Amino acid sequence: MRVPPGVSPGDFSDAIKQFQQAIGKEWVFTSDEDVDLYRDSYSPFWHEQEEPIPSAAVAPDGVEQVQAVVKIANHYKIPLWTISTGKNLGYGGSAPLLGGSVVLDLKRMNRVLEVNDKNHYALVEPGVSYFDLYRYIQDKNLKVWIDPPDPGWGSPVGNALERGGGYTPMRDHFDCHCGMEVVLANGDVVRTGMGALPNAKTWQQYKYGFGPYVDGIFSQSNFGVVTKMGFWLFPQPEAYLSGNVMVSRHDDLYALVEVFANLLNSGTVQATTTVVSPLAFGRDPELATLRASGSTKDLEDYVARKNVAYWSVSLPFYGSAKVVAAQWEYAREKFSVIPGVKFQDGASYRFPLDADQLAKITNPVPFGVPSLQTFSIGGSHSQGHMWFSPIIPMTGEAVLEAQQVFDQVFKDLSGAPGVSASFPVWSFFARAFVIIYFFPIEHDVEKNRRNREIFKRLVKTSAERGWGEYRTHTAFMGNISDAYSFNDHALRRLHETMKDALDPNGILAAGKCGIWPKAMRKAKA
Amino acid sequence: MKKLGACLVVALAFFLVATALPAQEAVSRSSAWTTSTTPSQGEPRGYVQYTNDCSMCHGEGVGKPGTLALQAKYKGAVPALLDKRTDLTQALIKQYVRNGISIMPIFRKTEISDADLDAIAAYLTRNNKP
Amino acid sequence: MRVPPGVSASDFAEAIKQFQEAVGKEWVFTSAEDVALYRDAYSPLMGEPNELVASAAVAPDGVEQVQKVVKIANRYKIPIYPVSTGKNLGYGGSAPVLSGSVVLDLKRMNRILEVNERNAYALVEPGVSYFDLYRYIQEKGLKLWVDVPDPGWGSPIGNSLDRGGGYLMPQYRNHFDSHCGMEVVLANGEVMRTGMGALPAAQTWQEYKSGFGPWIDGMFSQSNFGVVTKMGFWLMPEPDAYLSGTVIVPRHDDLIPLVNTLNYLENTRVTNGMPDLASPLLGIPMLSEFAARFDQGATPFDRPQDAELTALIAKAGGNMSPELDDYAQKKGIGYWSCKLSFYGATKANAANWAYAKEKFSAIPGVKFEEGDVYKLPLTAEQREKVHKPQFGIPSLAMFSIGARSAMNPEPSTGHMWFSPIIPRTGEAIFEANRVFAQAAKELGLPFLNFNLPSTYWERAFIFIFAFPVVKDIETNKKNVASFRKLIQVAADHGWGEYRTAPVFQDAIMNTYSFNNHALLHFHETVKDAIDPNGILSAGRYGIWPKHVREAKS
Amino acid sequence: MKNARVGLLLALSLMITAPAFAAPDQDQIEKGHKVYDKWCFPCHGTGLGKPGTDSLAARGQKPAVLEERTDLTVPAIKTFVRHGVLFMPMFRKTEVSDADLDAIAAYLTRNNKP
Repeated sequence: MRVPPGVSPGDFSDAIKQFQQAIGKEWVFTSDEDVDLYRDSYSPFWHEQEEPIPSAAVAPDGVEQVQAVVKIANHYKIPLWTISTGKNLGYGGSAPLLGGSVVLDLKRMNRVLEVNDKNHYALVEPGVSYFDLYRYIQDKNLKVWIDPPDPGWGSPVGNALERGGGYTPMRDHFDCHCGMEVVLANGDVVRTGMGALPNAKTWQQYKYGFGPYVDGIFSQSNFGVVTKMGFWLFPQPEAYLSGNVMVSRHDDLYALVEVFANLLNSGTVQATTTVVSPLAFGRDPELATLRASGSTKDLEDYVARKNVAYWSVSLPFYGSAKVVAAQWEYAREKFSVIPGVKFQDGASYRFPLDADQLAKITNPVPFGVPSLQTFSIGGSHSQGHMWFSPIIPMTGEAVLEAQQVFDQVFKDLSGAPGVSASFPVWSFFARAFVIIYFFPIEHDVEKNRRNREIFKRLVKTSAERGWGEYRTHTAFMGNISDAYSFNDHALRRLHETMKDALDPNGILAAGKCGIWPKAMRKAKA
Repeated sequence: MKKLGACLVVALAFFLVATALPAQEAVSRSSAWTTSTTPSQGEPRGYVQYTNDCSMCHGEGVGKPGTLALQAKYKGAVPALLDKRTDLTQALIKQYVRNGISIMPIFRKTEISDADLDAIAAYLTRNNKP
Repeated sequence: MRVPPGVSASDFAEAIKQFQEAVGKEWVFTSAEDVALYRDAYSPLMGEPNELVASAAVAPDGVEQVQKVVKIANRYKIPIYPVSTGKNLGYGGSAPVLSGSVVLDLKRMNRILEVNERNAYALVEPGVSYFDLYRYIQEKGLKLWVDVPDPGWGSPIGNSLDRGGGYLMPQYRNHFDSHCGMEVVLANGEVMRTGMGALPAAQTWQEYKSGFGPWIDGMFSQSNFGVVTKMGFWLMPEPDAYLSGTVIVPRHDDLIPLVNTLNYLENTRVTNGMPDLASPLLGIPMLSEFAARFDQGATPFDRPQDAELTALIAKAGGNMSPELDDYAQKKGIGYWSCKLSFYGATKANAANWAYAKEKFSAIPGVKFEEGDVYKLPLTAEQREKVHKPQFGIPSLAMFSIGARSAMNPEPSTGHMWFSPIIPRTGEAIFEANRVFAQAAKELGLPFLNFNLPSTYWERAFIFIFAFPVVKDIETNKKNVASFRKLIQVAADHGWGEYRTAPVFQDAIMNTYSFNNHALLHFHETVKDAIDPNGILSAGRYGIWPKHVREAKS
Repeated sequence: MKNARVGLLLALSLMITAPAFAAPDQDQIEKGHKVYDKWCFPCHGTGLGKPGTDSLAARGQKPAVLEERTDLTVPAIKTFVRHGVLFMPMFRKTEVSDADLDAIAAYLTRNNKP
């Protein structure tokens, strides 16, 4: 049996025995076979020594059992690594950052505690998946939507805590949460926001409660184990309409993004979309040649000849049928400042969608229906992926600069397989674009090593330009945390101060987002 | 009472023309504060500070609780607009600014410095009879 | 000279000297006369021995000076209490929670560092007021609106940190929610930037809130964990147009479907301005027309002057009464109304309002009144007419509530707000009225027969009751005691306050007691770790430094 | 190790023709159907946006929808679920318990020729 770093085998086996007493023998996993199920299926360290593999896993079923586990871990200084559904693929999956940690698997805590369709919210446990919540709502025939991220098997709690994004107007998942229950490192249970009031009537209706608003520090962190979380839901709207805006010249991007940002900020467009150059993906051999060696002028000529777009953005509108039409009309008016702009009506739906309509939609996620369609991304032979996801300003200048800068990195490092030279920028968040670079994971040590080097280089280059990643795979959390270094890492030092105060034995998720317990910081230094 | 107010405004408009203040100020005093008035534009400092610090409550137009309160208090016996008064003393002005009155709060020196307060007091007493 | 608690006179004198060196002699206020300017003008303890007062005030002009002041305070363990514009009236003004604290007055830090029109945001210092920011935008002719709270002289930073609200679209009117990025001086004197600001060359400090790792910003709201010296805010692009319309329903129980439908429309973002509840029958005015009624010389609580109605209302005492329903039907007066506001494209506004009407039509007997339609920007004439905060224009008009007026010839000297959060349902409004009316009766408080909540927040209601502060100490004492009772009454029903004046901060924090005050203990653990000398805003929002907690117990 | 995995797969495919096992009861198959719908269908089901099905379709030869297969063996199914394959991750016992996995296997092998 593997033993956590710094823990004696005797202590560990005592701890395991106590874990078993606390939550039942069958829910403490120690055999290699069982523990291997907690490996990151998309680990960039596949077949390498560095792959962080847990020593055991414990799966409590309820907040009292979580408290018991945390107290035992504290007693024996056992490092824990919490997962909710463990489906954070591309960002670390169910594996810990620190090899030898005991995974605290909350999957069994999968109760949907409440869904309210008058005030449009849900209260769930961490093991609930988007599929589970969707099914619950369908079974009860409630007229509310959830906002799933691309993969539907993840946890609303876990995704919000990782600050993931979706597609509907409730797309910023951390922002749309309301109220938490957290088990602290000392085993104490706190409720945040209005939940701190016993018998609270508005735990899922008002976020902040009274006094410091602490919820944010439980996201992307290791300060507690979140055991319940509330979410605001979007009531089923009447209709959806999309409209495609296409511009024909390279420099039209500036105006395109400027108008787009205005429409987002004024609430005309309220959902996720992507600004993209269709030129980057066309399969026409002529286009491929132009992409490789043509000038901007050549590409513009190609656009004119083939009657395609240089840049395009597809706008999603949610609301009543007449409103979405009016919004699209207003958007067209706004974009008309760009000479030669073209418009194309897109999909149009009335809700609810019936089974036949749903069956014809490849990606139903923008309509609140969870799916796994996104896993098509790597093709049928993909062995997994990880994401490089920097935040850049919502301006055409930034998009072009990012493209040029990142392309250069790929060129310098003679390219990376599967990584597109151009890329879409996404509006998962209200005010900034996020680029989501796909990195293939292979069961090939050399390729993964190379990809990790490219990844680190991108992080560094990105930081030099003032762009930072919003989230990352456990393998790179230290690198990205290093980049957020204003005033000699003042923010991280504050996080460390808090970590030491709240979790003096450093048992929770060591190393998460660059935050290490005191003892390990010293060992590293 | 409403009519009286209207007469007052008309009377004041005449009064304004007669003073050295810029004509544009007579047009829309109630939103004068919405752009900064700076001494470089040739305005007296007291007028500038009064506009920036007092007129949002004591100015002309709707939604001015200070003006309404003085209207309710004096019922037209003296102008409800402070900058039309000719009976205020500098000591009294300073007293109100530094101690508050009714729901008018106290103003600190980081908000209105002593020098600015001197200027405001000078401005509001500029038409006092000697 | 008053000396802070637990500080020797000589240490204090030495600290003052060092403060003077750090910020300049003229910006350290120690005379009784100057320090008195930091009293809370609306203090319910005014004139009492336990009134919360400062020992001195220091007014730095820049983050380096703030750092120096904090370091000096740490050296001598001087309690300091930051205020931004100090205009948090009704919630404590510029006075500290712990008497004898040195007020750290940030009013001089009043620079508007950036306003970006294209991406619609601002970066400001704490001394900037809503008036200042509005002026700046007007002067530059930018097509941006600032979401302002009722009093325009406050600080966007201070208001946001105290989690205040305004009137525009939901993503703007929650002022803490619409901030993006902070610079904070910590208790150890170090300066830190949050969100993307932690990236030294950050390009998106005001465009993406949470950066990487734990999102810490919330910890600096309603707290005493740091001194915020810069903060970014998302601004609203000036919309194409504005439209309003009012929904009127005839019966008492119609409030329930009225609120349910409103929730649907607001949560699907059909209506995106602050909904405005009123009761034509009971004479409860719309919030947006409240201040204007003073200009019209009317009393704000206006209803048909009819003896029968007055008697019926008195008899009902805030409860459902069939007679009142009958009266409303007979006279054709709406029992409840709700004004909806729409910001957006002219046609979209019209279509949204049409859709809203369709949805409300499920309530039998519902009527609709068309409101205002403005193509924006407003003309000068329109600007005078409108409820300014709904158009992003700061104002002080709301102070008419407490000021001398025709209806209020003997004004108070201030007010304090009792502001519990209740669920966003008609049922909760009824229950809260029943409960508070009963409590008011027992406490002898002059509450109205019925109150309607405000809708600043998207998903919850907030009741805001004004307690007058007067010159008479005994009356204030009685009001403070009543206020404390109401806190308990609210908590017993699962309703908690969202914000309060220093006098009540301990009492309210005590009601947020889940699992033996686990959240407060959590705050205290953080406090002790990041401010071990307990110099920052001791007692603010019920969080006391260790040495004070120990002395108390 | 990679080779070892490939070897394992080969071995498993050889086992497909291995002798029949005890036929599971109908309850077990029905339970398996439910668990399959919950855990497998979102990726391996019919209809659009099913990467598991698409991936198997790209491989060709056999039915792409797992439920239509008659050649899967219980050990092969368990290996895929517990070890993953290509971009399909492995599933933990808190997600799909051993009992659930038995049921899935029973369901997916219900039409196998003995």
